[in-house]
Amino acid sequence: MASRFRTDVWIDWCPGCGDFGIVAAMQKAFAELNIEPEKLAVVSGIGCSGKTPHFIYANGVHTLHGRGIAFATGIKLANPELTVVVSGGDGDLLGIGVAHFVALGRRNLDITVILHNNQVYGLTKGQASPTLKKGDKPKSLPAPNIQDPVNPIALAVSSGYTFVARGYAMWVDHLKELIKAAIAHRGSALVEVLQPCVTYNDLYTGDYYKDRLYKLEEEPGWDPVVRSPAELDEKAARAIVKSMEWGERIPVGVFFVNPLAETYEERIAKRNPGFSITPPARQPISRNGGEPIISKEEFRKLFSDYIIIVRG
Amino acid sequence: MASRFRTDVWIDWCPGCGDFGIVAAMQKAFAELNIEPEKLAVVSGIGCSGKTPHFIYANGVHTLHGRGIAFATGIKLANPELTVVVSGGDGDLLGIGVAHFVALGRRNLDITVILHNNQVYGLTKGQASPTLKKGDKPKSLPAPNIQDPVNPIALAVSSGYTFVARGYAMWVDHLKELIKAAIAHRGSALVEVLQPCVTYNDLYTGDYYKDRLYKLEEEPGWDPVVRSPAELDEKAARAIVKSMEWGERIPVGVFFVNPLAETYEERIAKRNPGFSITPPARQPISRNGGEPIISKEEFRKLFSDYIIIVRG
Amino acid sequence: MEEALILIGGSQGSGIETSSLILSSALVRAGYGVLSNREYYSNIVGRHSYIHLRASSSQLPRSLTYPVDLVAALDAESVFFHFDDVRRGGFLVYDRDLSKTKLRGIISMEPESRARVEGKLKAIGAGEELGSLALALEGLGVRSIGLSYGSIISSFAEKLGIARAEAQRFRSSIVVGAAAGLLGLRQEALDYAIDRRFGRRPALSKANKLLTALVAEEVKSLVGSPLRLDEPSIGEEELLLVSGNDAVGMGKIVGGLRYQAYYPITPATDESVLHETYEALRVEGESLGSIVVLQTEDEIAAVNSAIGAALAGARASTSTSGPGFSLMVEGLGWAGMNETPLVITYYQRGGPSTGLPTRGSQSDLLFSLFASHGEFPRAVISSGDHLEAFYDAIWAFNIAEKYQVPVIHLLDKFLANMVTSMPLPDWSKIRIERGSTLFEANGSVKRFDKSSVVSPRPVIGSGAVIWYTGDEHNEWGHITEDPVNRLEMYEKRYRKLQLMDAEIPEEERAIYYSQGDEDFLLVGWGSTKGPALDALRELREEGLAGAFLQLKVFEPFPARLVSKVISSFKPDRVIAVEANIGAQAAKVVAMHTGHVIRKHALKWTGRPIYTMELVQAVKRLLAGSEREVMSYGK
Amino acid sequence: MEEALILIGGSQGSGIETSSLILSSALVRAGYGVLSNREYYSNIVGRHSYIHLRASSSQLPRSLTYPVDLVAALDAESVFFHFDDVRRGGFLVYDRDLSKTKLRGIISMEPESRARVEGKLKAIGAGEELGSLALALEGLGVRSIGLSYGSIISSFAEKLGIARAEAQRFRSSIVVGAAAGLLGLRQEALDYAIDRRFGRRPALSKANKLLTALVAEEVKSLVGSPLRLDEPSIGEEELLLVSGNDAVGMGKIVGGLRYQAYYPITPATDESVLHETYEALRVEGESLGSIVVLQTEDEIAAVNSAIGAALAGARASTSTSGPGFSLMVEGLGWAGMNETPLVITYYQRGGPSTGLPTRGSQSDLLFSLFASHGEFPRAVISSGDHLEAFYDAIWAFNIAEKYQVPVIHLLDKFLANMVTSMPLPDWSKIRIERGSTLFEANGSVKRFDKSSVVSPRPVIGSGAVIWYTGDEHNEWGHITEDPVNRLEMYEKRYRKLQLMDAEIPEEERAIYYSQGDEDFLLVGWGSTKGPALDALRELREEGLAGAFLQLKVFEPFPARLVSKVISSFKPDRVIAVEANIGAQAAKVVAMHTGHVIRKHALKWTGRPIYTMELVQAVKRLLAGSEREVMSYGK
Ligand SMILES: Cc1ncc(C[n+]2csc(CCOP(=O)(O)OP(=O)(O)O)c2C)c(N)n1
Ligand SMILES: Cc1ncc(C[n+]2csc(CCOP(=O)(O)OP(=O)(O)O)c2C)c(N)n1
Ligand code: SF4
Ligand code: SF4
Ligand SMILES: [Mg+2]
Ligand SMILES: [Mg+2]
Repeated sequence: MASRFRTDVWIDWCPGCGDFGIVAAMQKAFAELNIEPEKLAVVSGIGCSGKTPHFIYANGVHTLHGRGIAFATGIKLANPELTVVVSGGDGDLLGIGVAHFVALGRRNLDITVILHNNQVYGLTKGQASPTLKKGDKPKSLPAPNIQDPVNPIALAVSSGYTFVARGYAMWVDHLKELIKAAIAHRGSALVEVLQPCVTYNDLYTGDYYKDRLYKLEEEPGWDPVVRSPAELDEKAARAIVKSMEWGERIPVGVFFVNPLAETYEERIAKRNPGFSITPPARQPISRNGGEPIISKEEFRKLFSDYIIIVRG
Repeated sequence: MASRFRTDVWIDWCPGCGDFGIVAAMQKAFAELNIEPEKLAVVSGIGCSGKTPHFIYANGVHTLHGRGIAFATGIKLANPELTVVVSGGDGDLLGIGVAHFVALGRRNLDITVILHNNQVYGLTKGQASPTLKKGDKPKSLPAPNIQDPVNPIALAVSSGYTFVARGYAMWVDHLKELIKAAIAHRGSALVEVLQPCVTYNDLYTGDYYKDRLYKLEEEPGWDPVVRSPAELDEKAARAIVKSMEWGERIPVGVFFVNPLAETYEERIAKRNPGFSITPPARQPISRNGGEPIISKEEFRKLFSDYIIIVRG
Repeated sequence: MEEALILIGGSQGSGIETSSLILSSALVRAGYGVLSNREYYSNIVGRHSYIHLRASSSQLPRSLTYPVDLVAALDAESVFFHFDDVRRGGFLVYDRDLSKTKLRGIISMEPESRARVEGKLKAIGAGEELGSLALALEGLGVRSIGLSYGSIISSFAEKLGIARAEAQRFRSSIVVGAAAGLLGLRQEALDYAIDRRFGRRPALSKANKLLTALVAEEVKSLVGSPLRLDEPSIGEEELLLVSGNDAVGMGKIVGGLRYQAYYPITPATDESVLHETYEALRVEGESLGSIVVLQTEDEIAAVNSAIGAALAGARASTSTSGPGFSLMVEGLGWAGMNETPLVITYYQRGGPSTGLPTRGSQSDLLFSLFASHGEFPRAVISSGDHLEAFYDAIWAFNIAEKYQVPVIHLLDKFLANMVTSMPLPDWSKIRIERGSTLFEANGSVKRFDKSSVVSPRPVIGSGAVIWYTGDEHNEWGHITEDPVNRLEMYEKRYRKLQLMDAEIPEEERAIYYSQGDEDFLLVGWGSTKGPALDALRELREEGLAGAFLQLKVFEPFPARLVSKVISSFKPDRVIAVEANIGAQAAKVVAMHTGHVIRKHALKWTGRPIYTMELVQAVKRLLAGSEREVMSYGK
Repeated sequence: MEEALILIGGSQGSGIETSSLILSSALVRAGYGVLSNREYYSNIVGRHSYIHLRASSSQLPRSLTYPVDLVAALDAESVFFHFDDVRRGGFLVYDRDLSKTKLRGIISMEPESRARVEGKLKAIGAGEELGSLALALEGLGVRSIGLSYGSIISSFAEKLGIARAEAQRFRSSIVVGAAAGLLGLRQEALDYAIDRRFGRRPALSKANKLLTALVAEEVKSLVGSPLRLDEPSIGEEELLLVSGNDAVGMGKIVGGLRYQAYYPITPATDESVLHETYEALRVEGESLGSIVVLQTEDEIAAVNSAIGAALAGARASTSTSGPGFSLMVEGLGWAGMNETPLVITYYQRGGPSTGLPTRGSQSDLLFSLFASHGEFPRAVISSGDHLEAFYDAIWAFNIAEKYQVPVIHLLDKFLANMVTSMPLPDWSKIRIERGSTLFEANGSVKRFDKSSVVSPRPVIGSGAVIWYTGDEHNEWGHITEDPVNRLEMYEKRYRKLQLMDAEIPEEERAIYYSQGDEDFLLVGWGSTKGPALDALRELREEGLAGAFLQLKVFEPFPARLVSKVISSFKPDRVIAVEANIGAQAAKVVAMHTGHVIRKHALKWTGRPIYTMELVQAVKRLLAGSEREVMSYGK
């Protein structure tokens, strides 16, 4: 039951905010996947979206603006047994934090990123975020936006994310399924969520999306899955082209899945098999109540390259 | 004459380093474009590539790791009459500085970026840079690289750069022409340069490139120029697909040009026409040897919204 | 009454900021001095917020204090939060329709606060419902005026001929009307204030005038105007009504700002928004210049692009608060190394980390003094009030250009968000000094000529060819690791500290407020100035004569003056007053002078220091205590 | 001789690092103590670099000094740079084939340096050519040994049966052989050292052995072994030959490091490279654990991912130098706010900004103490030598976990790159203390329980459900802006400073070296320890008895002990010794104790403080000077 994942913290988002839908979808997804709250870490940046972890009964790490992915990377690598989900704003993940966003894709570390795309900086009162189109003027802007937008789907695919999808905050059940698939996927996953901001964004509203959204899975012939290495480039290119569709029709659903790529965890384990046996964070580092796990004799052997036997 | 752009600073790159070719091409390009050194600013980040400005007789700003574009943005906006060229490493521009790299494209500010792509962090002794392919093991790495690369051309096109090209450090004259075209272009321009690092990178050497490189301009039917708004998406997509070609054949030349997009300078001037009359940096801010240019009376008018006439 | 203290509460997004602006404008229009502070959560809609306002007939107020004469509440939460902020004999205006609202029904109140309010209700024998609380207050000498906001809106809607739902939009004007009525504020002043706010939209003006008048009348008919202020005697003919953000923003514009880069952050953004609004510097259709205002991708880009603009010759700055400044320190060091006139306006908020994003502190002084690796000269200036902030914004640019150093202008959220009635600045005090900045030059120039501590600085584009690098460099700006050049170039830069110290009068860096007869000393800085001076006035009335030493410039630190002043008091009669836990300014004093200030009056709840609590703290410190922690404020 | 000082010079990339390693290993093998420093430009190939080495028969050396007994030069530039570093009676080994090389032909020398060398050549009457300089030196009492490196290589190639071009690769061994010959080092030691380095590639071993032996013989045949060291009397049976980076890296591994994030930067990278090499902790095929070593996209990711790993329960750290640390300060604040045991290893290099990337300094102390906005407790530990660095790396983790604070372990480039012969650490001194870290817990837990200053810390994954936020939070880790919670939670955190101060003995935080009879005091920290102690020994021989106070932990600062020690000396007999311009540690002393140290011996050229210059500086300071600036070193 999703209610298992609720906390008693009052949700202080504006009434009607799309973020409510996102939290609900997350809670449902966690419940349906039967994840233990104790083995789950929900990590966020700063922004309205950044408050998410406080509303979810699971380990919650509300970090710094743009840095959620960096924190999550450390958590996951230190303990790969944890399910790690990052929840962040469009400003957070694609503006100040874009270096980490790209880096995660390049690593294909098994982390799911949920991107609250409301086209504005909510918590600082509605400035343009990196996803707002040039020329757009939501009510919070004094003049039309003069920067071109970034395309989260295209950026994710080209950065190497191996699961890339888009959902809509108001379609909670559909979004929930995307989140479930993203978490179930092994490797870096992005779920972009179109999230109406009722207070500052009067362009991309529920009304706006209502008639435009359609589901990729209902599109005849749409198959986002890479089924052999040979298909990789073509499927990636198709996903990118698809992601440019924004106007009368806007697709949601799964854009790209590459189940063939090695995860970062696997790449490390190849070099350092110990990694996959006991998570680094859970390895004993001392014994007998305080002696280092490495004895002096072991130290001597480990670092024999540095030791000189004196024959004075 | 290119020699006009030389300084007497000893160039301390390793003998044979591709960076020599890049500097030579820059100097030639500046000379042939008849740019005055006094009106030119060459801005760099940190790395072997970062030393570039010291070897060029023109205003030189050797900044911080990854931040060349940010500095350049301020210089250009404060004085749009200057020609501003950024020279940076692949680690510098695509790793630590990628947020600024993306931001420049989104603005289409009239700056040319020259990216020294040597697939390694040269100055810190050969670690993998963001352009090194997964599985590659140049001699400076103890084990094969475990991260996927970023594709500079694709990233530039999708970030909104309106001129995107690739050159080769050893083909100085060809590279020079690309740089000239990039500078002549109005808007954000990227020239990626394949740059052999003789000390650390024994994979992507001159020999490697010798048989693989071919020129796009010699490719029948290749036309990278967007000639009408309708062509934009298709030309962008073609450039991106082209940029994925890396193997037996590797293209150099111009991948993408969009002359139709407004520059950031034009976007500002629309809102604030004064901007294009006198560069902000050159406007007088005081008169009579120290009085502010805004008199008290003008202040009163300017900020009349804040003034209350007391009727006590 | 000589002055009135008013608190207006309502939830975030319900319009109390506008209400406060109108009320303040009206009071100023009517001849009174005004100072108000806004407290709010890091939240867009729904959490509690309030305005705390002081109006005076005899002076321009410089501090706030409790209790207040009036709490006017738009919602039940405001009553639960603030009922104990009203003085005996004071007033509470609330919405009678909410009488049945229970404390536990107020979901927006944080559990910690709710638990405490619960305790307070019990203590005064009030029940859980708003109505019961109002009743209990009467017993405590507070006059509760329960109006039916619903009926007011209905009759207002009717009079105006609009739908009731639409009329709700004006709800926040009820508290304005109520306050105006109690204060006996004349309607002309209110109308002026409303026109000033809504003049461009006459329908709104009309509606607001009607509603406020209606409520003012109702209140007067109930209780008269018991808070009527004395005839004003301030004597200014015009006043600016500005926040600290505004004052700094205007100062920068007068100071010649031509490039402002920022990344949104509380409580700095509003300054940049002002710059955006005035980017064209248009006066009567004519433009006096153009300011480039760039919203960057992050604070790293903000600071570094500002440095770039400064290199090109623009007066350039960036504004931020703690988290942003933390990202700027690498750029700061580059500016220091390259002798670049960069101005960083730094609004301190509650830290550490994200901290209390919308609350204040003075906890970043040491950080701003030592931020960035390595050693280089900088100036750090802190302003004590709005007018100082205006002048200091200009001064910061002058120091930056004269000495070619980065300057940190240190403010705080208190000042940033407090709105005050400020006299127009005195133009004769304003100078633009650009030092040896060169806009015309020729060919290659030794940018870092060692023959003077401050070398002439041709800007990029001047006709010079120059080089910069964050590496150690020679006079040409080219990298060199030569140890002798290092020795000299490093010291050349560092000497600017001595030069600034020699040239900038110590009296401008530390201001000593004394009548010569004091036997104790408060040492403070930034926005503690107002409360400190007001507290001293009160203490003097009680026979305790204290002086105030305002530390204004922390680098170059006025060590001789400070040493002299402090050593003229007994060590146990010197008290540091700061909005932090570490007594940071006191540490700086010790560092420079060896004087260890052992008595501290501190506050770190994120709320301003109020006069009355400082008075109490000082008394206890004088009586022997070593440390007093202030904590008043919701 | 009791000890020998040797300088080996050659261009970057020409192999002198390996030469030095071989020579050092051989010396240690033969029973001597060794300390060497490497100076190099921020350059990959071509600029001048050198090793400065001290070998002692009686002790493990702890400082370096000039002049040297031998300069062995691989190229002409090294001779031009270092000819005046040799003592009268000392030796210069150079390549006779380069005799005609002119100073002006050395394009890799920076103009400032070249101009100065030119002056020096004139002063001793040498011409512009290397040969003429060698001659002039003879006149000054330096014995120039000109070998034809070309012929040596030829005959070596012939003997080994390889091509001459291939033989060139071994060129750098010529200086090893020359030094070995002059020192009278036995061939077994040299062979041992060469096998140790090239053991896995026998052909290389063989070649190097041959070449060094060949040159040693040639040198001996020319001059004998005039620098023969006394029989060693150190008495260690095994020694580690490690750099500071190595010592810290090993300390962390023994201390239980499980997560190291880094972004490449001089002079920190080598530590992380060691961790990469040992990530599998494999001893005789068996793994004792696994360290995740992550090269991140920038330092922001490095620090924040390390925090993440720490939250999950791994002992986690990141290593960097100034520019990187400047980018980490926001993360540092989050760790402080969230009571996270994070260790940052901070190698100071020459600042500000990019500064002198490959040179040293002690100029980031104040920055590391006050970095990040807002106030939170941290620990700042600085190590005085390699062995301390090893223990302190473990101590840093213990403090971080016991007190749940970020710990900054402050080192510098001097220590990082100096290679020393270090005894194996004493295992009985090593403890792993994890405080109240919980690896098993259940359900939702108050992570920030206020009932104790340090709350139990269940790691993520322990079975607990906990929350973290950079915002001010309640005991559960949820955001709250409640002022009373703020008051208490802020102070709870801050109190850890007091707790650490109470629990960590002051004697471990400041070490007082005194025999009880001194009449002056040197106050220093970090790598000034060695030169300070050695300078004091020399001064005592001259009848000047001084004590040394090593400041080791700057936060929590051992104020009582420091105060006591300093006040036991006359104020004008206390001298701060620091590698910076601002006398930063002295400022910290003043801040905490009010004692203003007015005499300073400072150095900021980026080169280490050498014993002889410190001796001179101290003498002048004792004679009345207030400030002595040291500057020896190329
Ligand atoms: C380093 C830093 N800079 C700026 C801020 C101020 N800030 C808080 S939220 C925010 C933007 C949030 O926008 P977005 O990431 O889109 O999230 P949203 O509020 O829209 O969910 C900013 C700039 C900050 N907290 N830290
Ligand atoms: C903030 C910061 N981190 C790290 C460094 C150290 N550093 C110097 S150069 C460099 C990498 C350079 O690689 P790249 O950008 O590819 O340039 P290249 O040397 O290959 O031209 C790094 C990491 C630095 N100077 N500043
Ligand atoms: S401001 Fe926008 S994004 Fe933030 S809570 Fe309100 S509606 Fe949601
Ligand atoms: S290390 Fe590589 S990139 Fe750097 S100078 Fe040498 S060859 Fe060029
Ligand atoms: Mg957003
Ligand atoms: Mg590179």
